[in-house]
Amino acid sequence: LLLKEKNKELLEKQDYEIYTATLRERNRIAREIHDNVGHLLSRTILITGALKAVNKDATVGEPLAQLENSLNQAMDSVRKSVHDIHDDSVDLQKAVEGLILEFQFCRVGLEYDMDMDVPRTVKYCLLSILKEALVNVAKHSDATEVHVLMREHPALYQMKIQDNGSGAGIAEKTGGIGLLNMKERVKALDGNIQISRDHGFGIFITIPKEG
Amino acid sequence: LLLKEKNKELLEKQDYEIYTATLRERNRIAREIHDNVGHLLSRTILITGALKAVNKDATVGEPLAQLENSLNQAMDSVRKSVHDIHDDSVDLQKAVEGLILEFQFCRVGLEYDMDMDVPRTVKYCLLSILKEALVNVAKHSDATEVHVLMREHPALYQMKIQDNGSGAGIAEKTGGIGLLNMKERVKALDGNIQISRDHGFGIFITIPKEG
Amino acid sequence: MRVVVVDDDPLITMALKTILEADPEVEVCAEGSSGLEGVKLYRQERPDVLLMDIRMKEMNGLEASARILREFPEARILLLTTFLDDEYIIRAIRTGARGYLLKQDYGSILPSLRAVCTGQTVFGNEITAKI
Ligand SMILES: Nc1ncnc2c1ncn2[C@@H]1O[C@H](COP(=O)(O)OP(=O)(O)OP(=O)(O)O)[C@@H](O)[C@H]1O
Ligand SMILES: Nc1ncnc2c1ncn2[C@@H]1O[C@H](COP(=O)(O)OP(=O)(O)OP(=O)(O)O)[C@@H](O)[C@H]1O
Ligand SMILES: [K+]
Ligand SMILES: [Mg+2]
Ligand SMILES: [Mg+2]
Ligand SMILES: [Mg+2]
Repeated sequence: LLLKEKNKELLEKQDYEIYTATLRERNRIAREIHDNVGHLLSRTILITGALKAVNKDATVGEPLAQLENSLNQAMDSVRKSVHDIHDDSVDLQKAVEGLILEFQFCRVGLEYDMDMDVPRTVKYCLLSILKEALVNVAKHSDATEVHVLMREHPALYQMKIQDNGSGAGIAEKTGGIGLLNMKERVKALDGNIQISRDHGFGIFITIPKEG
Repeated sequence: LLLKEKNKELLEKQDYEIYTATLRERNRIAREIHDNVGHLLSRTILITGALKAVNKDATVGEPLAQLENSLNQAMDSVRKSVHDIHDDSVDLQKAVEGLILEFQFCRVGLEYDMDMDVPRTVKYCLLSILKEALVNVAKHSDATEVHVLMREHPALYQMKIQDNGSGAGIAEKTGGIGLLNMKERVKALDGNIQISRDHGFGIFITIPKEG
Repeated sequence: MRVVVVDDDPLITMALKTILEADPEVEVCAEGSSGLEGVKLYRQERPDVLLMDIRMKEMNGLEASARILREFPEARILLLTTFLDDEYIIRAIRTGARGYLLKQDYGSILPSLRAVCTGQTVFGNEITAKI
């Protein structure tokens, strides 16, 4: 049974590692292109601008314009190709939908209402908590439905994960680190986490936005 | 025990997946940059050349030269950032050195003498066998030293992994799939594998080059 | 209008100077190539506007801006960036700089300099509301 858990851990780790390997490589290239090619291109655009500014020869007006145009296109292309320069390029909504899609145990309803610019730390926190919460539903509950709400408010991010299982009244077994992990993660972001066992198992999280 | 195999399989799959995820992302970006930015840059280099050719104004000679120079730098930088456009871009030597560096059990001597253009399938085969062989040394031997030889011959690739342990005479236990895996992999490439238990444990592999 | 230009790429400062000085009203009174020089040149020249790169090796544009604004809260600083999604831009706004500009849109640098002189702010080449 230890092995079985190990197996599960491996699978989870694998997802994560593949994911981060992709990001790592993207970031490496992005950073390089961003820093080097982007810099060189902006330099050439400015030199072209300077040439245009001092130019008195009407015949070179057109090639200079073409040059500038191509350089601007190259710049756009660089930006688009490495379309997410930053690590926080995880599309949170897509990631959440992916998690839910993979979840086989019971139906999951999702209400997603967040802006695009959720900070990276918050994204990781919410994702990993949702992941663990769903694992817990499959492991510990007889729920037939889970409701997930993710909402952005003016001053905070909110996530609610509620199942309709009946076993939530049962006293918490010791030894698990899932809920502890959640608490740690939320605390690290100065957030608040509440567990409710009234109607099924419920997890309520709020994370304040940074001042 | 089935689970154990599954576990190991997972681990191997994980390495592979992480590896391919990285390559996949690199290739995606590489292709995009190559097709788009590369094309645009070469266009601007041509336009700059034309400008230089028709230019009669001595004062713009220098900015034009700077422009050309910067564009060439940008081109080089693009090429370098996405340094290996192709899938078989694993640097086998680096990968082998990495494996050995990570190995803590005992000293490993490496004699590496291969060209750069080892086919991808051969690379994977040799890497995965070396990996398992080192795991085996740590698991089953009391060796204080391992010698690894990788050499390219006119018609074949050769790998030799020899340790100086004393336990190699002991009869093979059943259940392991490490050596079986090695045999399968080598067979798939029409190669030959020999195990020797004379002085420590030795693995000798040859893989013919493709006609 | 007296302008100081700071960028760690001398080819960029040179090009900017040529572009800006094509306008008879503008004088680039000094050029620097690091944040440290930016601070020094600001003190020395007290320009109408300081045009400064964000990414530089020896003290970046943000740190330099912060230092200058501590000493001269009325300083008008416009930061230059290669990409609008530069992670430093958010911090650039917080330093109290009057805005930031994309280098590649050099055509909007002059209008932005003028706008900043009349108390407006510039974000990503958009001239926006008064402070
Ligand atoms: N959705 C749920 N329904 C019913 N009980 C739950 C639910 N989620 C958690 N629990 C209870 O809370 C306990 C603690 O959960 P926690 O995730 O911390 O540990 P675990 O899942 O048992 O172990 P681990 O997460 O370390 O693998 C569980 O053992 C279970 O009793
Ligand atoms: N370097 C070595 N020194 C001594 N004995 C070895 C060495 N390598 C392998 N063996 C012997 O060969 C057997 C078969 O190895 P193999 O890799 O196939 O299986 P395993 O390592 O026991 O299990 P698995 O690889 O499936 O985890 C081992 O059990 C061990 O007895
Ligand atoms: K930049
Ligand atoms: Mg759990
Ligand atoms: Mg083995
Ligand atoms: Mg710079």
